[in-house]
Amino acid sequence: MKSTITKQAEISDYTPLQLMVTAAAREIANKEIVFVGMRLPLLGFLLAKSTHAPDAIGVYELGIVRDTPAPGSILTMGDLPNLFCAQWLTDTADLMGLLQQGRVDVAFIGGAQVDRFGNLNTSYVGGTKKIKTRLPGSGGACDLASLAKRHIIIMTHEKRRFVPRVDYITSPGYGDGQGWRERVGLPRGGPCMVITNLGILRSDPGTREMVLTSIHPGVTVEEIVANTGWRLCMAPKITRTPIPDDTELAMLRRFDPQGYWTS
Amino acid sequence: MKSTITKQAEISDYTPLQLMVTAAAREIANKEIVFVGMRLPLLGFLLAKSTHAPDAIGVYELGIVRDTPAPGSILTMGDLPNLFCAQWLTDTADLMGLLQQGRVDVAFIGGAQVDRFGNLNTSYVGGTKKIKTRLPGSGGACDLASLAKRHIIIMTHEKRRFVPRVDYITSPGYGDGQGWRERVGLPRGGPCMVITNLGILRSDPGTREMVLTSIHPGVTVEEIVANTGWRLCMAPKITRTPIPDDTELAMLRRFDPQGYWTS
Amino acid sequence: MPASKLFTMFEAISRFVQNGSAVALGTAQETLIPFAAGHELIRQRKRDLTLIGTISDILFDQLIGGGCVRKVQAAWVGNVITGSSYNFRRAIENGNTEIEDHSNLTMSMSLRAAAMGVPFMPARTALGSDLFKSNARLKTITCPFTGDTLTAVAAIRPDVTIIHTQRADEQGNAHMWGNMGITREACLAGEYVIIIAEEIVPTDTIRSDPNRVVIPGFRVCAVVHAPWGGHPSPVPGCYNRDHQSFIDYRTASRTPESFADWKAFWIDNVKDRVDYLNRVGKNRMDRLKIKHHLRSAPADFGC
Amino acid sequence: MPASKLFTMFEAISRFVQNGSAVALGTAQETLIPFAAGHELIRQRKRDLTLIGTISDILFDQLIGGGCVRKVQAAWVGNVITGSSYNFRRAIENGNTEIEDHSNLTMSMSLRAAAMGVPFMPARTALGSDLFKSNARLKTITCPFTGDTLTAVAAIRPDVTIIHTQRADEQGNAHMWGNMGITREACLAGEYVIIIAEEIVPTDTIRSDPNRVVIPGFRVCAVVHAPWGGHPSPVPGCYNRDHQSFIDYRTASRTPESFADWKAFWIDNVKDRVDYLNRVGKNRMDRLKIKHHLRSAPADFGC
Repeated sequence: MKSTITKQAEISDYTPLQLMVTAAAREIANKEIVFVGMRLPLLGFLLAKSTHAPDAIGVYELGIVRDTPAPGSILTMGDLPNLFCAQWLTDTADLMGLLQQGRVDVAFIGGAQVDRFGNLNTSYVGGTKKIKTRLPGSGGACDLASLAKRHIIIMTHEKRRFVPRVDYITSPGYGDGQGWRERVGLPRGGPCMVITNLGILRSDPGTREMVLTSIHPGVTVEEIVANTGWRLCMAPKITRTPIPDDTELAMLRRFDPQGYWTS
Repeated sequence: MKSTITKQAEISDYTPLQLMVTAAAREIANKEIVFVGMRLPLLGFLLAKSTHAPDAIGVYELGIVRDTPAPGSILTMGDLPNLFCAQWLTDTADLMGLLQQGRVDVAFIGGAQVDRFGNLNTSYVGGTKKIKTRLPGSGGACDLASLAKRHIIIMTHEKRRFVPRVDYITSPGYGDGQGWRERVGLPRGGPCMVITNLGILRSDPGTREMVLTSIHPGVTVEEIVANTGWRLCMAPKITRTPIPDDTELAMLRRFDPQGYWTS
Repeated sequence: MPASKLFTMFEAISRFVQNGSAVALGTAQETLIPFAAGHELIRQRKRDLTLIGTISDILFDQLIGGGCVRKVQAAWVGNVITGSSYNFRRAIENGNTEIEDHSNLTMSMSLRAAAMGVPFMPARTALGSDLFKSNARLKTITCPFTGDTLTAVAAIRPDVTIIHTQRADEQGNAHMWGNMGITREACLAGEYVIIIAEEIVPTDTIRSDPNRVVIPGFRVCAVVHAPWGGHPSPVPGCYNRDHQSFIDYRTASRTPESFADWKAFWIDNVKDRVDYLNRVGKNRMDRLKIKHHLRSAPADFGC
Repeated sequence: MPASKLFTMFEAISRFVQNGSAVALGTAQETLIPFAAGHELIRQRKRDLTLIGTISDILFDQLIGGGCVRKVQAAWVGNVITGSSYNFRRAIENGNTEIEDHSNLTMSMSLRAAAMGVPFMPARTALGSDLFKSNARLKTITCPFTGDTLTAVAAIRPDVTIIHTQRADEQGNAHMWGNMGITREACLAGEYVIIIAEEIVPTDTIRSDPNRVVIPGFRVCAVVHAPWGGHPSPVPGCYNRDHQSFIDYRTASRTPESFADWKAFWIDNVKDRVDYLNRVGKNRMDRLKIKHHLRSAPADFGC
């Protein structure tokens, strides 16, 4: 097994999606309880679990807890390999209890529209009165954004998606800034970062605004600014996002052999 | 098996406890959902189930639902024969949900102290300020009395137990009379009768007071009045409690072979 | 032994689901979705249904496309591996279908409230979100003990809950395994409960493990035998997820016209279960079958 | 694979239960009561404990008699087949022990509130009863949707939940079967969870049936191997209820003096598990063993 991995790892090309997933995976610390969202986060968790965070626990909203990676490739959390030898198969409500108790360290969610305070819209482009596009809705995203100790947003960086104020808050970020979560009664948490195909924004601890902290290889600041719908603030020090290493790429190819999620 | 039963049934002596259990069992209609309490009600349900109410469903607070009698004799609902081939083994909360939804037709509870409106005390003789005797407490009794469509009280008839007003309401009856349950917010139900070792009292639909409706064989009205701590009202027509028939006695001996509960 | 509750799919659906019924289905979210039952609802042209669920993959989209739905109470309506679902989008954007926006947590609490027989459940989710604008079942309340602001979620009582399970007896006692989602509370909350089962088994099989009973027979109105009735969703112990069907459906549902073709082939013109399985095809079914069996360690329920 | 959480009973109790801890135990009410763990609490002279449970048969009475208890939060404290429990009576009547009076429903909602991470749960029970006088965790509230009067039950968060189970692996993943009582919510609510297991099994055994896991290993702090650790309560799959022990205890607990003798023989002077079982005796153990085995039908968790 080991030798196969080494061989695959020699191919060091990577796709922007692989970079995003890798950046997400690196945010998971070992032994953390991770609430794994749909799609890209599925891969992010598998990657972290099989590299630097072997003792992380994955919690999946449909009633699954895993402490080992699924034995086969999966396209979604309900694929039977993701149930195989799970640590726990149970009610969604039990896992929501973990969230509400504050036992979930980090959660990952995608979004269609995000604003500078990290509020997410996955319900109504145009708002509820003048619906332009109806999106699928919250699923567990609102719960993860409300209740995890921190959450990470993964999405495509486009001006129409990065708006000053979302049309509808499906998943609360920092509302209108510092102090808002406490004011509305949310017990903890907030979005700590947005990982995009161009770079990484992090929540400023003072203003709670999402500011640019890292740029992916080959991308310019100007490109990011042009694709952001608000006047993007810059962190004091902006880094270059590290590329996936060979082990990470090998793992990504193992978990997504057809490139369904990352090509 | 059948012949054994017939032979036993020829012995038509019965104990006062067997009469009480039989009277209780006869209150269960076929197909009813019965929340079975501790001790005597365990036998009452088994008796009903094996005679006139074969399709009754038994619900036991510790998380058991049965639609067949236990295959062996049991002293308590947690005895393994009572779990054997159960219809459902589950959480107490699920069964409490059935109760709160109003799906339980009838429940049986015992008591240490009852008053003329069918309020039950199984917590504090003397009340909480000047405790004379501490009793075990509610268990599920308060829930059954609050939430079943009707409940039946089974207890020993003594003046110190049949008091004008209980020292502490563990399990609500009709409070201080007509309209009280509605006023305090209880959604339904109430005690329909008290079965004692001397006779049967039923709740008057007008006043909600417990009135004498039936006297056990060999007992006099005077005896019952003397053992009741309030001015006991009489029903317009007072009947003689029918004695257990041979089949009932045979079944009782089968389910309580040592006479643990009924001797 | 009480009378059998075994019905054909046609009988169970026509008898227990009315036009206007509120129906919970797809309660395990991605697994065990009762597609066969959903397709029967479409075939029988049920109208004005309210659909209740958290995430029911593409089943809700199909029912909306089938013209069955007046209202959706759900957390997410889409195609899990491809994203948006088009009938749903069209119906909401055109104002033809009403939506009550839930999160997974608010939906599970709505059903749990009904399951417990109380009018609401408290939660800590969604505070500050706009779910409060498009869901009248959410209100903020103050905890009488701590003073905390909480979300009160009002109860949802389905007229009918339909679940897909691995095995059941003729009295409706059903074993289900895998991730449970909101299945337990949906069954306890439902006025009628319909069990669709891969296999009808002797009562003894069910009685050998009363802990695996998802809902006991006395709370069930009908049992339907429908092998592969969860296809294309995965059913633990029976078959894997048929990803290609979901990808094909994404394409087919893009326009009302192509959806109509899809519906004609996969629903309207399907004569019976055998016909459906012929359309899936033996090769595909073989590919989906469980390859690595893993049998649960026994538990002794003796005495 | 994470490090083993296997401890001796002595280590687990001394490490995770402090004087003053709030401890939930006996959560299946009559079955699977962790008597061995309770006796260790007495042997280690834990003090000022708060006991949490609905009905825990005679275990609470023993702990009270052992001088371990400052407060009881329970629905019923007695001897299930004989009635009153005498140490409890004496302690309450003398004012030595505090009691918070619950019903089974209010206790299960208290623990479920904590399990769900909310400060209270609504219920419809106990309205008009005097439980409100001797339980500050109950308040009446008005439903924000229906206007109904409801009982709000405040959360109870045990510092430690101790459960007895049939089998567990060294990481604390535990299978439990039989009636569940309030076990699930008590485990989810507990800050520390200690598993006492009849048998320590390979992880594969537990993984073969993730639905039977009562609480996953990542929420467990310690696993203790204690065969017959539930005796004299019944443990499904392992042994029947030892009625005579409960009858003997009724007699023994009538006076503080006779209780002291009982405690000396059954707790203080018991050297280890083997010694305890010798005192029970082989004949009695044989009589209690499961006679009619009934193995659960397997479920396939393959893929």
